[in-house]
Parts: sequence; C-alpha cells; structure tokens
Amino acid sequence: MGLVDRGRLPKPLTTLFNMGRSYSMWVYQWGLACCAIEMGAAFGSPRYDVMRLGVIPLPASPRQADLVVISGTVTDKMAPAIKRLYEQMPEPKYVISMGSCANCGGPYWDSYSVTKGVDQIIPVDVYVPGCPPRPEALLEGIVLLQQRIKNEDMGARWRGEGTVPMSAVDGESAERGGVPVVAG
Amino acid sequence: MLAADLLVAQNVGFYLIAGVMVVGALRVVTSNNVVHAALWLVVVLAGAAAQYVLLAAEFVAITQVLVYIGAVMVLFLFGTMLTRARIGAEKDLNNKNWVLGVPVAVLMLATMVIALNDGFGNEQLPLDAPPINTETISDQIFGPYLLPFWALSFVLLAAVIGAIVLARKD
Amino acid sequence: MGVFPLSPADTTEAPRDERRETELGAILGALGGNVADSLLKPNDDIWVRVTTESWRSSIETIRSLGYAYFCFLSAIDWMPSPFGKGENDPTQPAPERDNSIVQGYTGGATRFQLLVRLVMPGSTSGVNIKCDVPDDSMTVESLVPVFAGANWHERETWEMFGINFAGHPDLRHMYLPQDFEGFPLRKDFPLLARIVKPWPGIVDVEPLPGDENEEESEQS
Amino acid sequence: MLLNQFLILGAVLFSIGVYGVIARRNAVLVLMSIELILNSVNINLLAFSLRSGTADGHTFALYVIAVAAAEVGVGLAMVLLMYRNRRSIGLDELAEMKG
Amino acid sequence: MHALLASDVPYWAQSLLRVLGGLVAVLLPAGTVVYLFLFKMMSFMQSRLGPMEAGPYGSLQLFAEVGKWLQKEDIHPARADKFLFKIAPLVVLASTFLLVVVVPFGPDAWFTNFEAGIFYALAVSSVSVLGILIAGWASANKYSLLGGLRAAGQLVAYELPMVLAVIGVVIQAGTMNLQEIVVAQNAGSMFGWDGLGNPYLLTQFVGFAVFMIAVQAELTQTPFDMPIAESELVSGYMTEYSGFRFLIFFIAEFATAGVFSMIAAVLFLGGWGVPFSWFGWTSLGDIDNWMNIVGPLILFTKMIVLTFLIMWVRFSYPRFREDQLQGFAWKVLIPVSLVNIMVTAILKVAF
Amino acid sequence: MTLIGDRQQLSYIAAQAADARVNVELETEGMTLNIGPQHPATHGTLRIIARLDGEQVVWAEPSAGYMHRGYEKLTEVRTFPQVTALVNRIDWLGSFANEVPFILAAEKLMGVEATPRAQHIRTILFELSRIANVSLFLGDLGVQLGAVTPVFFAFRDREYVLNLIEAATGGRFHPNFDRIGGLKDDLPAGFIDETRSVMKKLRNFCDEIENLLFGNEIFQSRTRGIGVIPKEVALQYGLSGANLRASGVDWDLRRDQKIAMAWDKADWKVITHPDGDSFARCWVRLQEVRESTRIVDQLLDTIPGGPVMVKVPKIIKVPEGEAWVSTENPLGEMGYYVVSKNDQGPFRVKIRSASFNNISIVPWLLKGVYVPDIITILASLYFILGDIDR
Amino acid sequence: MSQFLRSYLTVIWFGLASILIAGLLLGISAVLRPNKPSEEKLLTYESGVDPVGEGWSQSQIRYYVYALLFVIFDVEAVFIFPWATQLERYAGFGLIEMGVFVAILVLGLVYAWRKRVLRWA
Amino acid sequence: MAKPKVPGLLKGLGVTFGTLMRTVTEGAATVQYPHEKETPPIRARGVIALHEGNCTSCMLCVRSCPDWCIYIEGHKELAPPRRAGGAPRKVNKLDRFDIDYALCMYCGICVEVCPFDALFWSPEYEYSEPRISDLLHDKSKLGEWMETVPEAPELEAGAEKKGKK
Repeated sequence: MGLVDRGRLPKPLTTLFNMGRSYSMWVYQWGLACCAIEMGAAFGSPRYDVMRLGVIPLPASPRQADLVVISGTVTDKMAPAIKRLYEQMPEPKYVISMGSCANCGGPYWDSYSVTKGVDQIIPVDVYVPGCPPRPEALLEGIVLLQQRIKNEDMGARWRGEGTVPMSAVDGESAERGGVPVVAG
Repeated sequence: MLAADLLVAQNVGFYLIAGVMVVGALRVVTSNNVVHAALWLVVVLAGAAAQYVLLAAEFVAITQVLVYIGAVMVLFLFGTMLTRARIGAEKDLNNKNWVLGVPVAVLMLATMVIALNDGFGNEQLPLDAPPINTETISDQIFGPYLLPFWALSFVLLAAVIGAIVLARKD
Repeated sequence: MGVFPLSPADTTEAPRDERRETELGAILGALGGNVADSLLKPNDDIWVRVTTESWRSSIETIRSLGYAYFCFLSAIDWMPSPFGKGENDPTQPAPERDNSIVQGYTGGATRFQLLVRLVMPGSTSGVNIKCDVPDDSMTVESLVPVFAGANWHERETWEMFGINFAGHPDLRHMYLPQDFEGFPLRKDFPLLARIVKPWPGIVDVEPLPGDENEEESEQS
Repeated sequence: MLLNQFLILGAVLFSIGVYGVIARRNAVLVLMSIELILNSVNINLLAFSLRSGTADGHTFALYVIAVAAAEVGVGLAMVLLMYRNRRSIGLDELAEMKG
Repeated sequence: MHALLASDVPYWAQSLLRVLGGLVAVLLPAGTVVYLFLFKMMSFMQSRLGPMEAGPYGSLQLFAEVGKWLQKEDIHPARADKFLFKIAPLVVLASTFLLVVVVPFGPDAWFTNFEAGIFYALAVSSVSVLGILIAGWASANKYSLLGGLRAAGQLVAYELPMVLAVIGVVIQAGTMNLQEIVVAQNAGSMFGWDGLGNPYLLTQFVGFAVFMIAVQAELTQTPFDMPIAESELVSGYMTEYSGFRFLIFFIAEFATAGVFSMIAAVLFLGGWGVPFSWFGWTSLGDIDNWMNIVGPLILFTKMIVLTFLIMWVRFSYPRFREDQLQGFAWKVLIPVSLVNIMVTAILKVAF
Repeated sequence: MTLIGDRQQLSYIAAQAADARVNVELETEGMTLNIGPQHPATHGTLRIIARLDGEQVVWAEPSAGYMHRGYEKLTEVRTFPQVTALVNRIDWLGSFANEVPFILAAEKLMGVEATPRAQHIRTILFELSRIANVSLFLGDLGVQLGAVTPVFFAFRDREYVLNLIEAATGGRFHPNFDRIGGLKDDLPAGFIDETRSVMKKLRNFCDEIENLLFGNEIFQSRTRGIGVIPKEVALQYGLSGANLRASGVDWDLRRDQKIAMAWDKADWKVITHPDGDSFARCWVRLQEVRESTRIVDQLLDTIPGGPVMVKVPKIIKVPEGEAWVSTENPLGEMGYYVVSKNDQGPFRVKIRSASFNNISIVPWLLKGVYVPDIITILASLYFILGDIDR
Repeated sequence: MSQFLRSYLTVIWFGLASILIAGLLLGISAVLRPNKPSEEKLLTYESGVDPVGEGWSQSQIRYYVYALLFVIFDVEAVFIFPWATQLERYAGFGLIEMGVFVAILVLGLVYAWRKRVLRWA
Repeated sequence: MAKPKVPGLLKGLGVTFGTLMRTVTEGAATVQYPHEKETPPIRARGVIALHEGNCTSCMLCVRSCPDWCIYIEGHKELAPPRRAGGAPRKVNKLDRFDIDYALCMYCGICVEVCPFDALFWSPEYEYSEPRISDLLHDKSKLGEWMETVPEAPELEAGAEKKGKK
C-alpha cells in the first residue's frame, strides 16, 4: 500500500493531499539552543503566531509530528538522539534547519564537541539562516516549505530524491531565486 | 411484527453472544498473558450484560457495565499492573496439575446439563414480558430485602477496611 | 601599568585597601605554614596559593573564617599553546614561540594549577585560592566533603584537564560522551577544525605581474 | 427462547470458571475465574426471574454483583500483599509456604 | 422524528438514519470544539489569531488536518502488544458513540429512550478507561504506562463525584430517563413562576459544579490533565500513537467533551427544551413538531456554552498533582456531593 | 506571604529522606525514567535520569552535556572582540548580561573604565535583558505546570523588550554591543520614550501573571513547600541569584559590589523570601522583574551626556594579569576569571555560569519527590542549558 | 421485537458504527499512507535515548486503594439510583433506610481518610 | 487587606476572558506575516550588504571573522592616475567576495573593522533556502542587498554625534 508515496494518485487528489500536508504541519516542540527561543517566539508569540499558517505546535512526542525544526547547536553527544527522534517520526516528515549552528556549526565550527551541521545526520528540507534567525525568518522558511509541499511529488520524495516539484512547469513557482516567497 | 420473527431475532442474538462469551471465557482460562486474560474477561462480562438485556433486566445489565466493566475490571488491571504484567506470553501461569481441571470441569458440565435438561426441558421463557423496571427493583430492595441491603453495606465496609489494611505499607 | 590613561580615580598614588589587608591577614594567620604565596591587589582581589598537601584542610580553614559561599572550582593549564590562535598560515612552519611555562599571580611550580573562589556571603569579600597540581600524579584531594557543590566542578575539571580528585564520589564524564578521549582544555588538545580548514585569510590579493617583491598590500 | 439456553450457558461458564480455578497458578487469574462463576450464577438468577415474572432475581443479581466487587477488592489486596512479601503471585508457592 | 420513522420507515432504514445521525452528533461537536475552542478561542485568549491560512479564517483547517492524518504513517513500536495497541483507540471512540446514544435532541428526536438513561450514560462513559489503560499498557512505553495508570486512577476517582452529582438531579426529577428530566425542567416552575421553567442549574447548583468539575477530569482537561501532562509524560498514554490512530484519540477526546456537555446541558440546563410556558405546552405530547428541528439547535447552543466553560478553564489553569487530584476528589467532591444528595433528599421529602 | 517555619522545613526534608529510604527497601524492580534529552520540560536538552518507585523518585541525576559547546576552549583561540560576540550565547536569554562581566574583566586588566554614559546605557540594557529573560521564565513556568496561556503572554510582552534591545544594539538576542572601553554605538532617538511605555506594559504583564498564575490556588498548592532549599545548603552548592535570595540570603551583587555600572544611581530593593521553596523562587523572580522595570525607569531619567566610548587602540592587546569580575545576571552570579598574557586574546577564561551551580543541587533536591514535582523544581530553579553546559 | 430490545439493538448499531467508521478511515489511511519501518523507528520512544529497563513498573499501591474505594462507592451509587427515583414514595422512611446504608459506607471513607491512604506521602 | 479577597481561580479566569474580549474588540497582537510585514529596526543585523566599489580587498574582515566565513580573492591592477600626469596607481581589484550565511554568526565584527565602509548591515531576513549551497552569497548577491540598507538612525539626546554607521 501507500498510494500517496508511490505517486499513484490522480493529480487532483495529489494536490488535495499536498494541501492537507502543507496546511496541517504538526511541529515538534523541541528546542536545542538559542534558536529554540526564537522558534518559541515564532510558535508562541502572539506577534508571529505560527498557528495561522496551520503549523500546530502541539505534539511533544515525535510520533505525532510532521515537521521538526532543528533549532540550535547540534552537539556530538546530542546527534544520536536527534537522529533517533527523526527516525521515530512517521512519514511523511520534514525538517527545517534553523540558524547557523544547525546549518553548519556556526560560531562553534571549530569546537571539539559540536556537529558541523545537522544535514550530516538527517536530510534537511529548508535552511533558515541567521544567528538566531528572526521569527519572521523562520516563518518565511515555513512558508517556503509549504509552497514546496503544495507542489511536491511524493513519489520522488519516497525514492529519496528529496522535495521535487510535481512537474517542471509547476515547479517554476515553487523554486524561487532570492526573492521572498510572498511579496508585499 | 410476528412472534416468530421475534423468536428468531432474539435467538440469533443469544447464540451469537453466547458463542462470543464461551470463546471469551475459554481464553480467560487459557490465555498466557494476564492482561489479555483480563480483556477477554471484559468480553465475557459485556456479553453477560447483553444476555441480561435479553432477559429483560435493564437495570442489572447497566449495573454490570458500570460496576464490572467500569470498576472491577479497572481494579483487575491495576492489580495485574501492580504485580506483573509483561507484554508478550508468559510461562508458568498455570498449575502443575492443570490437567486435572479438564475432567473435573467436563464432568461438572455434563452433570449440570443432564440435570437441567431433566428439570426444565423445553420450557419457554415469556417473550413479551415487560422489562422489570427500576421501580420494582427499588421496592424489592427497600422492602423485603432491606436487611440484606444493610448487611451488604457492612460487607462493603469490611472490604474497604480489609483492603486498606492489606494494601498499606505498614 | 596600563598603556592607556587610567581613569582619574585610579591615578592616585598606590591605593590602600585596608579591608582586604585585614582579610588577607586573617587568612594568612589562620593558614599558617600552608600558604605558599599570596597577593593582594588593592580594590581588586586577594589571591592565596596553598600547598598541595594542605589543599582540603586549607579550604576548610578558610571556610571557617566565613567564606561559606562556594563560587567555582577550576584549573589553569599554564603551558602556552603549541598551536597558537587560529594559525594564520598552516602551510608555513609555526613561528617560534616562547614555550616556557610562566605561572600567573602568586607563582607556582607546576603546569596545572587549581583555582577555587570562595566568597563571604552577603558581601564582596572573596578570595581566589590556588594550588599546584603535581605533574606526575595529577591528583589532588577532593573538596566534596567540604563543599557538596564542588562535586560537579571537580567532575568538570577532571574531564577537561585530567586532574584526579582523591575521594571524589564519582568521577564520570559530564559533558562529553563516555568514550571521548583527551582532555579538551589542556593547551595541547588540538581543535581539529582549525587545523583542517584553510584559513580564508591566507588567500591574499594576487600581486601584479612583475611585482612579486611587494609583500605588504596596504592595510588601512 | 428456551429457559435452558440460558441455564446451559450459565453451566458452561461455570465449568470454565471451575477449570480456571483449578488450573491457574496465578492468583489474579484465579480471581478472574471466580468472576466467571459469579456471572454464570447471575445469568441463572435473571433467567429464573424472567420465568417467574418477579424481581427477586434482579435484586439478588445486584447483591451478587456488589459482593463480587467487594470480593475482588479484598482478593486483589491479598494478592498484592502476597506479591509484596514474596515477589510472586503463584498460589502453589503460597501453599508450600504454609507447610 | 422518531414517531415519523416508526410508522413509515422500515427498521433497517431507521437504524441507518439513526447511525448517520449519531455520526453527525459525534463528529460535529468534535469538529466544532476543535475549531472553535482549541484553535480559535485558545488563540484569542492569548491575543493571537489561530489558523488563518487554510480557507477563510482557517475554516478549512480541519479538512487539512484529516487529509494530513490520512497520509501519516502508522507506527507500531516493536515491543508493543500489537493487537491491543491497535484496538485501544477504537475502544475509546466506541465509548463516545455509546454515550451519544442516550442524548435526547428533541421531543421525538432521540436515538434511544432508556428508562435508566442517565445510569446508562454513566456506565458506558467508564468504558473509555479500559481503552486508555490498554493504550498505556500496550505501548510498552514508560510515559504511556504512567499516563495510562494516572488516567485510569483519575477517571475512576472522578467517575464517582459525577455519579453522585447526578443523583441530586434524579431525586429532583424522580426519574432516570433523560427525556423526562428535560420535560421536568422545562415544564416545571419556580415558586409558581414558570417563565424560566425549572432548570436544575438553579436548584442543583452544587451538583452542577461537581458534575462539571468531574467532567473536566473525565475529559482529562487542565487542571486535570496529568495523564497527558506534556511537561511530565510527553503525551502520556498517546505518546506512541501516530497517524490516524492518534487522530481517533484526538477526535474521541473532543467528541466526548461535546457529548458530556450535552449530557450536562440535559441534566442541568433543560436540554433541548425552552421553558414550555412560552408556548403553552404542558407535557411531552403537546410539543409542536418543529421543536424536533429547533431542539437540536438549542441543545447544540447549550453544549457550546458548556464546552466554552470547559475550555476556558482548560486554558486558564495550571494542573494539579496526582495526589492533590485524588485528594480533591475524595476529600472535597465526594463529601460535598454526598451532602448535596442528603440535602436534596431531605428537601424533596419535606416539600 | 505565608511562611513555612524552620521546623516545617526540616520535618519536610526529614520526611523526604525517610520516604526515600523506605522505598529503597521496598523497591526491587523500580523503573528508570528518562526525562530528556528531548523532553518538553527540559528547556532544551537536559536529561534527568530518575529511578522511580511508582511515581516517587528514589534517586535522580541530571545528565548535562547535550549542549556542551566548549566555550572555554574556544575563548583561547579567539580575540577579545570575538570572545565578546561568542559569550553572548551562553545564557541566550539574557545575552547582554553575559557580555558585561567579560568586558568589565578585560577593562580591569587594561585599566580603563567606560564613560558614565556608557555605564548607564550598559546598566539599562543589562536590566532590559534581565526583564526579557525572567519574563520568559514566568511564562514558561506556566507551561511546566500545565497552564498554556502565560507563555503566550510572556512572549507577547517580551517582544516589546526585544524590540528595544534590537533598536539599540541591532540584535534581538545577541547584541554584541559592549566594547572594551564603552559601547559600540549610542542609543537611537526615541529609545527613552519607547522604553518608558514598554516598562509600563511589562508591569502590567507582571500583574497579569500574578493574577493568572501566582494567585491561583492550584499553582500555590503545586509549589508551596516543594523543593525546599535551606540557606546553608544553598551556599554550599554555590546557588546564586533568585534561588539564593529565595532561601533568605540577602545578597545581590548589583547592590553589594562596587563595579563600574549604574545600579547605585537608582533606588531599588533587593527581594528576598524566607521560604526557600519553589514558590519563593518564582515569586522572587516576579518581583525582580518589577524592580528591574523601576530601575530602568529611574536610569532613563538620569542618563548623562557625553561619549559612549573611551579611546582604545583599534587592535586590542590586553596586558598580562588575572582578573575576576562577576555580576548579578538574570540567572544568578555570572563571572569570568580572565587570564591574559599580553595578547590579542585571553590565555584562559574560566566562565562561572550561574545555572551550573544552580543545577548541581538537583540530585540532592529531587530525592523522594514525585514525578510532577521534578518538573516544578526544575522549572523553579530556572536554568538555561547553555548556561549549564557552556 | 419489543421496543425495549430495539433500543438496545440501537446501542449495538452505534457500537458497530463507531468501529466501522474508524475502520473505514483507517482503511483509507492504510491504502494511502506510506509504511517504512526501521529498527530505530520501531524502538520505544524515550526522549531520544535508549530505553532503559523494562517498559513496566511496579506501580504504586495507592492507585489500587483509590480504585478499590471507587468500586465500593460505585456499588453504593448503584443502589442509590433506584432509591432516588422512588424517594417521593418512600418519604421519610426511605431517607432513614438510605441514610443508614450511606453512613456505614462513609465510615469506610473516614477510615481511609484517617489512615492517610488518601494522601501520598 | 480591606479589599475582599477574590479567589485566585476566578481572577485567572478573568485574565483569560479579558484577553479574549480584548482580542475580539481591539484585535490580536498578531502581525500576519506573509501578508503584512513589520520593518525591523534600522540597526537590525539581518544580512550583510557589500558596496563593491569601496572594497579594496584588504582582507581585514576575513581575518577578523570569528567563523572564517568570508572569502575574498582579488588581484592588483593598474588604474589611471588620480591627477593628470601622475603615475598609474596600483589598485586592488575584487574577484570574489563570498559570505557563507550558513556559517555566519552575525556578530558584525566584519562591518565594524572595515576601514573603507564597504560592508553594511541590512535588516533584510528573507533568504532561507532549500539548498545549503545557496546560502553562500556571492559578490553580486551581496551587492543586491545594498538597496535595502537604511540610513543610520538619529541618536538619542545627549549623545556625542559621530557620523559613523
């Protein structure tokens, strides 16, 4: 079974399911370091209120999560736990790497105990730069991810090709070159 | 609706439920996991409640659900989880002489079935008897059976005190 | 001794700090022969170095003088780093450095020194207590019986410097994975990332052709 | 519906319960088997009550349920005590302990 | 509705209609509660907006949720008891469905009309304990087990105040039939004035308070949410559940909130009815047929008010500790409700 | 304010110990519960290993290090400005407060002192970061105890403070605004008025939290008498900040220490509470936010004019010497022991962070409590992972 | 079939309906959803570290005492209900009858209270 | 304590209900991000913009960067003399100026040390990427950010004016 992930659904249905995935992203309450607080601000602050976008920060267990924001420094001691928790999330799952530490090690690039980027252990869908990124920057990352999900080809994801657009034509809108996702 | 239909429907219900109950009861005494046994017991108890309904005993049926399924079974599950409740099969849940139980039970069953057949044969139950309502039961309890009722309160009190004494640490 | 003009308040001649002088006097008096060296910087702080053997008893004595607040315990590795700071050009041989060990205030004889700060609660009267760590045994008495709070600090120091604490209840790794090797805060522990990654600063501006001898590009 | 349907169902449950009481070593399971027996009794009580058209059987069924609840309570408390003292709830071991 | 069905429609169609009605009666409150309260009201209480992007004002958020959960992988941990792990959510959901059976929605719009209606409701509501206990045990997870045990301990502790609180109403109404309780409230009068009927909220205020507190606890909402206490047990007995099975728990939780609110509305707020004196009715037989359409809406409104109360408390309070919770039930609620019963009984006999 | 008497305190502690002992005897197959590294209650990645008997903790130990980033080593390979930028991230909620003691220590070694205006602005920003830090604690406290709403209020009102900090320094979190000898820049226009109105909002927030959480009977029953730390034990473990003051020690480095900051220019109180339980710790913090808003308000009135930077060379070399400076940070006493060898960077920096000491008391404190109390106690001790692990 | 039994049949329909609707949705979900088990994924969740010890504990006896008290009082409630509906007819005597019953049970509660099984420590 | 004591439980309910009412009547504190955006403060450190003309590829920023995340390559060229008849000047020409935003810690040291005013802070923040390599902004991209660099803010009263960024 697994019609969604095999990409065997008619296109309207696929679009529908993609919409469902993009507008209902239960994000895992899991902060690592400084960025966790900015993530908390994005999730918890009424000023940003990520719930508007359909990103629901309720679950505390990976089993109910769709999205995990790796927010902060990944240390070598923490890395196995991160890997495991990512594994324990049910498919389909998405990862946002938030901040320099998670992207590349950031200020601790030369430390003896810090993993140089979370993408060394788990695949990442969107990288949000900043140290820490403003909450809006994280929101932008989430909006970007949502746009990509709306156009996503689950089959390709399943084959391990990452997030690729359903077709090249539609894909144009999903990829953007340096301009903010939603203007104005 | 015809009486025959009624008969059929009720009988079908009875046999279905009875079948489930017997299977459940067998699993209770043969299951090799205590929690599974407890849950099979729930099935039997629910079936019994359904049988009570068929026997037009609404109040008793609901009491069965409330007390047995809602309370006693929770007690059982607590009891098992407080002692030992592993996931998966367990050995040594049975006695060494469990084989002895089979003939005893079969013998007993045979005796009873013969006796019952002798005694009641094909006696029919009244089909359209009005369900015994709460009022009647209430009158029974607070009338002729008042004394057992009060005695019951002492039994319950004794149970509370006894259980607290037993379950306390000191 | 600052190179820059001190603020007017500090330019007065050799300030005296009578409060600290009394305090130091009391400490020296109580410790007696256990003191190896001491230093008082007026309006700044007190340093006392005690002998290794009397480490725990000295701390106990000082505590009984009213310094009941355990601030921190750590160590200092006085060996200059063999790697320098973010070696400018790893392709070049490391520049000659003075690699002799020079201890800081109150001197010392060994590469590692322990450092404890105790404070009198409710005031700012504190004292920094140092003691040498024997280079061979690398073992000092544990302070846990004196200050329960020293437990974690000693674990950290053990993990970071490899200094053993005799009598510590459980010297286990605290920060690093149990199988971590090496003692990161020793000066000779290399930061691999710095050694592996080429410093972007080495890629300097290419000189004009026929201009090779021009070494210094104008920096500001 | 025959009266015997219910009575025989009761008898079957009763026998299974008896088997359980004999065969089971685990005290909690024995208590469960006793519950089976009590339920079979209740079925009989109610069946006869329906036959006679009175509510006596109902009243007694209620009492049986109540007493059964008390019995389970005390029984499990004993099991717990046993477990606490002996780390096992095997009934045969209990017997050995006596002798 | 029932009269209509009984005469013209064959039994199977009746049953089908009832089941469909039941589905609506379970899922509609669940959806409403989740959207209106969990998303919107909670957000507003925190000066936020809640879901806005999926549909206008986030109105399609629930559909997105269902669409998402349908595609989520369903994980059964290797050490779990697979079968029990799988059926536990169904038990909890079934308990909700069995509960909604007794709720009367209008003079003729009911699914069943038991004589011992409220007694039945109390009985089946306790079935969900089994589901939760099984879920906690079968997950083979420590948080789950602790959560399950806590949940069971708590649910049984608060079942009792709930039962006792209801007894006051039963004494007043002299019946356990929910339909008759509704009629008794709406046809009754207070001191000879029948403009309000006699909602038991006014006479059984203590009972109502105890009942609502017990409902709060039965639903494991803050301040009684120890079983799923996030900061302690991650998600309690739901920790290991993923995919649609989790959603079933989720639906059941909020549907049960809705159904319990309906039952509370029936018991204390006059259910589907408005005071009969407004329309000159005196008994069930007099009521006009349109009440079968309006009645459910009235009940629904009352349900919204009561769920608002539940959720309001949920979003305002911190949670108890387990022993405080038990102590509260046994030392406060149960004595209070026993006293309430006694007082009600004495008054009933005296007047 | 109700007090728990000494006798009660002691009997509570004795009861805890006795209970734990009893249960150790009874318990054979207890359960080991991991709280963390990923757990909603751990503010990040602390791990608490607790052996339970039922729900009672027989033995518990925090296992730190999941956020260990090697600060002390990194400071040895960085220059002074780079270290300033780095130490921001130790206590990531009160970043500016992290910079100050380090800069002060460096200034002490160099023998320079910031201008009065710089000192004033430093103090204001210091207190602002304290407010930002502790207000989040107040909200998070609610989450730990199961109340969802306070944290949203906290994030709402904290944003105003962050706006101020960002307007002045350019960073919401990591200002990197302090320089040896003063500040990077002066305040932008409009800052003072804006700050005044924000302080009003913050006081209002404190009232809201007090009504919503602290006044709540459930909250009080959860925190009163839980996790009692007697004075002597607190000093032994080196607890500092609100945790120490909640045990009745009247000690605040802001008041008691003469350093180049402007706290003595304002009139404010040191808050203490004699109980030493979780409630006292939370209460002290709440009051401290109020006091901080008062300090900020007063300091805004008296900002002196002048430059914000003394003249220092562009490439800084700090003369040889050792210096210790600590300040009263939001989490407690944070200090830097800086050893310099006349180089561009420090030779060795020992970072004495408050949470490390505050958390080291946890094994002592958790013995015999119940699982929910673990959460209460941890929340009330208030730690930040970066501050423990560094 | 009598009206009485029909009502209860409805209960069964509802029970079946709940199972059916859940089963249907689970079925759809089973068709749609991916399934990619891995060893790590099937491991019990324990905050990201290896599960320690067994997944069960000898839980506290207190839970049991609470449950027991509940059972006893539940039984009491069962008897109060019919009494409550008929109270009007029983009048004063009914009050006494039930009063005695409840009073005796309350003794149990008081006993439990005095023995401090209602608190934890 | 003359005031009658309101139970804390009710006060708490009052706070949440008050907020609910305020949200309904006055609107939420929310800025609906993708549709409306707040302008960050002028000094906000969002992204570093490069004024290429000012850069002399002196490497000062590269060397002071704690994260080693700036990469500069350049060569020398002869430029026409400033005054007529003077000798041709040697000018550093910038070939490559990359900042790796995946590594950058946004400390601002590079902007501070730049002696030629070639680097500026821009408060822009919207440049998250699905591929990490795209976070390495090259010369032209850094140049684009220049458009978003705001004027330095006015200073608060009492400040000694310095016309520096």
